[in-house]
Amino acid sequence: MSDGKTVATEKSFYEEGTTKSPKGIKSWIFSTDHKRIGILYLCSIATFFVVGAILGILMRLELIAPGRTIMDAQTYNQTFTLHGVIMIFLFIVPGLPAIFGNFFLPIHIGAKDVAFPRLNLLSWWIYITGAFLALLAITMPGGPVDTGWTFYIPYSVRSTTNVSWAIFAAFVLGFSSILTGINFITTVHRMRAPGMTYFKMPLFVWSTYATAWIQVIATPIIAITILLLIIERFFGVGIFDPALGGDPILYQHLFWIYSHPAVYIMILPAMGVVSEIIPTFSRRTIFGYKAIAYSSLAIAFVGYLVWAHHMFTSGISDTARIIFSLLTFIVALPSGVKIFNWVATMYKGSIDPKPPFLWVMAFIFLFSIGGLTGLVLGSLATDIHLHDTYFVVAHFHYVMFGGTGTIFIAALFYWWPKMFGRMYNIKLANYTVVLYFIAFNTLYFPKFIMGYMGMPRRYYDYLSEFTTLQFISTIGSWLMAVAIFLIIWNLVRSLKTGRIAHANPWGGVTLEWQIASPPPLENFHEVPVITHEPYDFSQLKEMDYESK
Amino acid sequence: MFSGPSENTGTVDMVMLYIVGVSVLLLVGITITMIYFVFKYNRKKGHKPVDIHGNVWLEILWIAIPTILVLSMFYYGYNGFVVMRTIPENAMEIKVTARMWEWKFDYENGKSSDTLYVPVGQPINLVMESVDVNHSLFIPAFRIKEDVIAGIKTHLGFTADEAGTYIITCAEYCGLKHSMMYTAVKALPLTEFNNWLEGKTEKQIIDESVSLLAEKLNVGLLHDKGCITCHSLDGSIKQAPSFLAINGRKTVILEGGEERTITVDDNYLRKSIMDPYSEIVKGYPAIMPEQKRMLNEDEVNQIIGILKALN
Amino acid sequence: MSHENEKHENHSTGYGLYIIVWLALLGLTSITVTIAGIDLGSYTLFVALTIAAIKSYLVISIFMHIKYEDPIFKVFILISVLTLAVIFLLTYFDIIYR
Amino acid sequence: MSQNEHTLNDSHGHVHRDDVGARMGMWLFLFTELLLFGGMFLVYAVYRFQYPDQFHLAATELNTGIGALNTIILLTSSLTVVLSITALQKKNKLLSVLLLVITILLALFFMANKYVEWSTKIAHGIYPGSEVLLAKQNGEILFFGLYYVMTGLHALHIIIGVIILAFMVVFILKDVITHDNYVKLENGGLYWHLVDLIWIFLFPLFYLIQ
Ligand code: HEA
Ligand code: HEA
Ligand code: CUA
Ligand SMILES: [Cu+2]
Repeated sequence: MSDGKTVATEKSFYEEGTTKSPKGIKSWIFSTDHKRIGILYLCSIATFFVVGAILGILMRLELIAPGRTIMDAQTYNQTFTLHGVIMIFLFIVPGLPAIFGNFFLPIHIGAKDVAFPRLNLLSWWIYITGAFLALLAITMPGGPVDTGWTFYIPYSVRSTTNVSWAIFAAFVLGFSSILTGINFITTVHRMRAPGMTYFKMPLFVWSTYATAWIQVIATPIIAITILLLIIERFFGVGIFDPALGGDPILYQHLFWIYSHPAVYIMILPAMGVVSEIIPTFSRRTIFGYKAIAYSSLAIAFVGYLVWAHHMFTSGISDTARIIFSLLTFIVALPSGVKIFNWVATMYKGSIDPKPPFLWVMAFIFLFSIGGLTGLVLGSLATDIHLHDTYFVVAHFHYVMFGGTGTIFIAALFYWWPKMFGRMYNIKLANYTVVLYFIAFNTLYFPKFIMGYMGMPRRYYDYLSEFTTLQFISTIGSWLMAVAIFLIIWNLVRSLKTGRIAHANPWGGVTLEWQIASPPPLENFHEVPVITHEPYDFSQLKEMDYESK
Repeated sequence: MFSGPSENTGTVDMVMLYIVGVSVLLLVGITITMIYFVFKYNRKKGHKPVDIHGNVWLEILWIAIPTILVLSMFYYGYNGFVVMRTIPENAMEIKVTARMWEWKFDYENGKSSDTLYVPVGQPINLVMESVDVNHSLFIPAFRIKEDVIAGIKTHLGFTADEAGTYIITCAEYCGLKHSMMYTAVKALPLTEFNNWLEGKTEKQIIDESVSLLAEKLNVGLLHDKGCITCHSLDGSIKQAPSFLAINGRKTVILEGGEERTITVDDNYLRKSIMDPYSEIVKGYPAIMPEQKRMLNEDEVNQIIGILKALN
Repeated sequence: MSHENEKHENHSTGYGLYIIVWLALLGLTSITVTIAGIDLGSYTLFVALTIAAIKSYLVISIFMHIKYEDPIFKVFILISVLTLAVIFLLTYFDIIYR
Repeated sequence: MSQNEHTLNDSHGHVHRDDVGARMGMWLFLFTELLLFGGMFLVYAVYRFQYPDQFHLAATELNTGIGALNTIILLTSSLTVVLSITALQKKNKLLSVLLLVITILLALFFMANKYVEWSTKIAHGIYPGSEVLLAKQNGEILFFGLYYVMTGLHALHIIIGVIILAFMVVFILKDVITHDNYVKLENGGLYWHLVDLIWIFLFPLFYLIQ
């Protein structure tokens, strides 16, 4: 409704591109426009999510009853490895920053693009190359990897499957992640519009910024670890292999030095999206802006100090176990700060629970369960029992899928009208949230119980006492498939039949809502000058917003 | 209030209850508050929103209280852990060897078994090492586990307080039969345990039964090296070709993807032991652990001798 | 944008300083080689690393112009070096006590 | 943050240029290199702690002379790069190119030394997986494994550096890099200094522990 004057005359970034002709496939895959790149990422990442999810469904099908159901043990081992690798390296790590970070970070700070647009395009190409290598690795001699996504040595040196290609793919994907991180940090420091001080930046920018630092500082560690593993496999150089005097536990250290901070790469951008959605639908300023901003940095930093909580039973020294357990508990505090501030933001707001908001509510519940069970795992006595059981599987699906995955969906529903200029079916979306919520808990909650009863993970077969719970979990996976299908269907269909979206359908006040839907090529006609705080809803009047 | 087959069971359950209890309270609190706000401040009711930018005291409060909570959680977990890891002087040491995909237990008197026997009430110290990849010895009933690694000795202590049989399982992914790497711990009253300890070893029993098949050959070596986990001695099909009548057998093998028929002889046997992946028998998975670094020349010759005699 | 170039030009130090730094670096190299010959027991490593640290400080601040760069660059370097240090420290808690 | 005002997307449609931003991007990239080698130094540190004596023993096989020579070469090449930037700033295009060429030559000299060093090792039968090496103690196997991997990866960086510097020469000659727009050259130089920095640590850790 706002900007009635400009909307009519303006071309969106779909009609105007950075390449010679704005149409055709080339105008996309060679575009340096951050918005087009964001959409490229959306298409590729969503595809891999569906692939990974189908593997998940197949695993659940195998586990519906004890003994062989649809595949043999070796296939099962390869399936969960691929599922993990795809979900982690191709879906959730790049997911939010590459799609929504690319699309909205420059807009949020009033810039016309990221600092290095061509590097940005290169990141996408590297991502695609890595994905291609990963797929190639499935068809190469030796067959798909069967090591689990953690690639623990010595098994990964001994395995006859094609470990080297698969981890090389992860290596390449790491580069894409690093370049995106470099780009975002520089963008935030150098491209802010006049008046956009650090504390006027939307919280999504803060959390993406913190994420970018983890991408830059942590990813090289996994790169070198993978490189060493490849060198070890190819040339027989003794580095980690105990047969040559190496220390297999050292490999685990290096792996988790990256992979624990990586879980915060996954969750931080999601937390940023939550900090956007809650004020918009509560129509009041965020509670504790600075606390939330600083807690992002705190999570990013403290995240480096806790990696060995994945190794409490691995044979590391007892002293190290105690220190890492203590530090693990510290890392939970900033997440708590965020949760409390979000809930406090709803206080005395004017809440309109539209689908994005409902998804955020689901997120707060599911992520809290995931995070709080993280505390159970952080505690030494309990983790010794629960390590490598289904309890851990449940924990990480709650945080990754219930946390980041839910927000991935929430972000789609929040920004869809801005990105594509069309509105989806709100009613259907409301029902989907409920179905999703039920499905999620049916699918994963039984895993907590099984884990506590002693069901180890990465098990092709199980003892009969777990049959009922495994069965329930599989039923949940079918409900989940329906929910995800409805989400995809609702969104995709809206592109054709959805009604045209307003520039500002929700009454948001951050900069993306002050430009047309979809945005024009360089986002702003003139450089915006920022005078307001990011969530100052008194602007709505100036913006000429009438609620419908 | 909590008890179990081992004191540790009670301790861990207690810590678990504490952390989960606090968590449930927090979760319920947060959820109810959130839902309450959504109804109370619903836009339909037409409240005017109030901008509240924050409150320093609240921020301090919700950092301080969780800090106290997590520190107490850490402390309980730490306490339980220290008790679990402190092994009494008088503990009985049992050597554990893990390999793909079986367990072996060696007792101080030289006896060995593939089920773990322990006397009730006696502190046990398992000293563990793997011969190939990582495994993890997990006894759910006692709430304990520890990885078993090649080249590094790890240890795990426990005391079984109630007689009974409890499952031992492998909790670190170790390849094809990771999910079948079960055995059990049998906690026996002291006298029964001693009877068992003085009795025949399982190895002896196997040796005896096998000797019916192959006179006085040292088939035990096949057991010690883990061969008969996958290769049967009686012609039945397991994960790998049976050893029965293997010498001179005509077999289809895959070499670099191509099929070829060969006759099993000394050379072939040696190659399959040392470098199993160069030629895989058709229809079987490529799972044989390479023995290059695990057998010495003497053992290889001995094994080949045994195999040839098994006709 | 002319602003920065100016800023840079102001600090284009001429050739002299660089040559002095280079001489210092060579001097430090010869010191470290000489000391390596003397047996200092457990201090050998410490001394070698200290000299290497001084050398890298010189390279970073003069050759790599950090001295004249926006202060935020120093913060960045601090962040990454600190992270690396923390990783070493925490890993050692395992290695030493194992 | 008024300091940023001059870095904005300027509304006149000019291509926007931000040298500080470009250098910032380069530095961030250098951090990733730092952490990459940092990971390997961590592996080195752990094994040196676990096998102190065997590390000392193994290090005696390395030639301190060649190591020291290569240190001097790299330090000098760092100097020539930085002088080349100054020369360009002073509008002395020819000197700038000359200094870059000297840098590249020094780099090639470094590689030649490296080649001699590696090939004598290999001639002595010390290379990954060799009989001679496998007969040694675990700590020595690890030492040489790390030696080959770390100096090898460093050499790879030298080669990349040479390629980058060669491009710089072309750019200067083609006036893509000029006295008032030389951030590319600065960034190339930064990369080269990083390669030098890593060697500053590799040298004492591998060659000076006898
Ligand atoms: C998005 C990813 C993500 C996130 C955000 C987290 C967050 C956390 N994780 Fe999780 N974790 C994983 C992904 C993630 N994890 C994965 C993938 C694995 C397994 C990898 C594998 O082995 O394959 C794993 C495994 C894992 C382990 C190892 C288990 C094992 O293998 O034995 C541990 C142990 O400490 C742990 C702890 C934690 C903790 C303490 C947090 C904390 O950050 C959580 C903080 C959040 C909260 C605490 C909830 C909200 C706060 C409140 C409601 C306020 C009140 C709170 C207090 C009292 C403090 N995680
Ligand atoms: C973001 C990360 C993520 C996500 C979203 C998921 C999603 C799912 N995962 Fe998970 N999982 C991991 C990350 C993730 N996983 C990781 C890292 C591991 C560890 C691997 C390892 O041990 O190495 C793991 C392991 C793991 C296990 C444990 C395996 C074991 O230890 O033995 C199981 C078992 O049930 C499982 C199940 C599932 C299921 C059923 C889903 C499903 O919920 C998916 C739901 C989605 C759908 C069902 C959508 C289906 C698609 C459509 C409806 C589209 C229809 C269109 C067409 C068919 C064209 N996963
Ligand atoms: Cu042994 Cu898993
Ligand atoms: Cu973790």
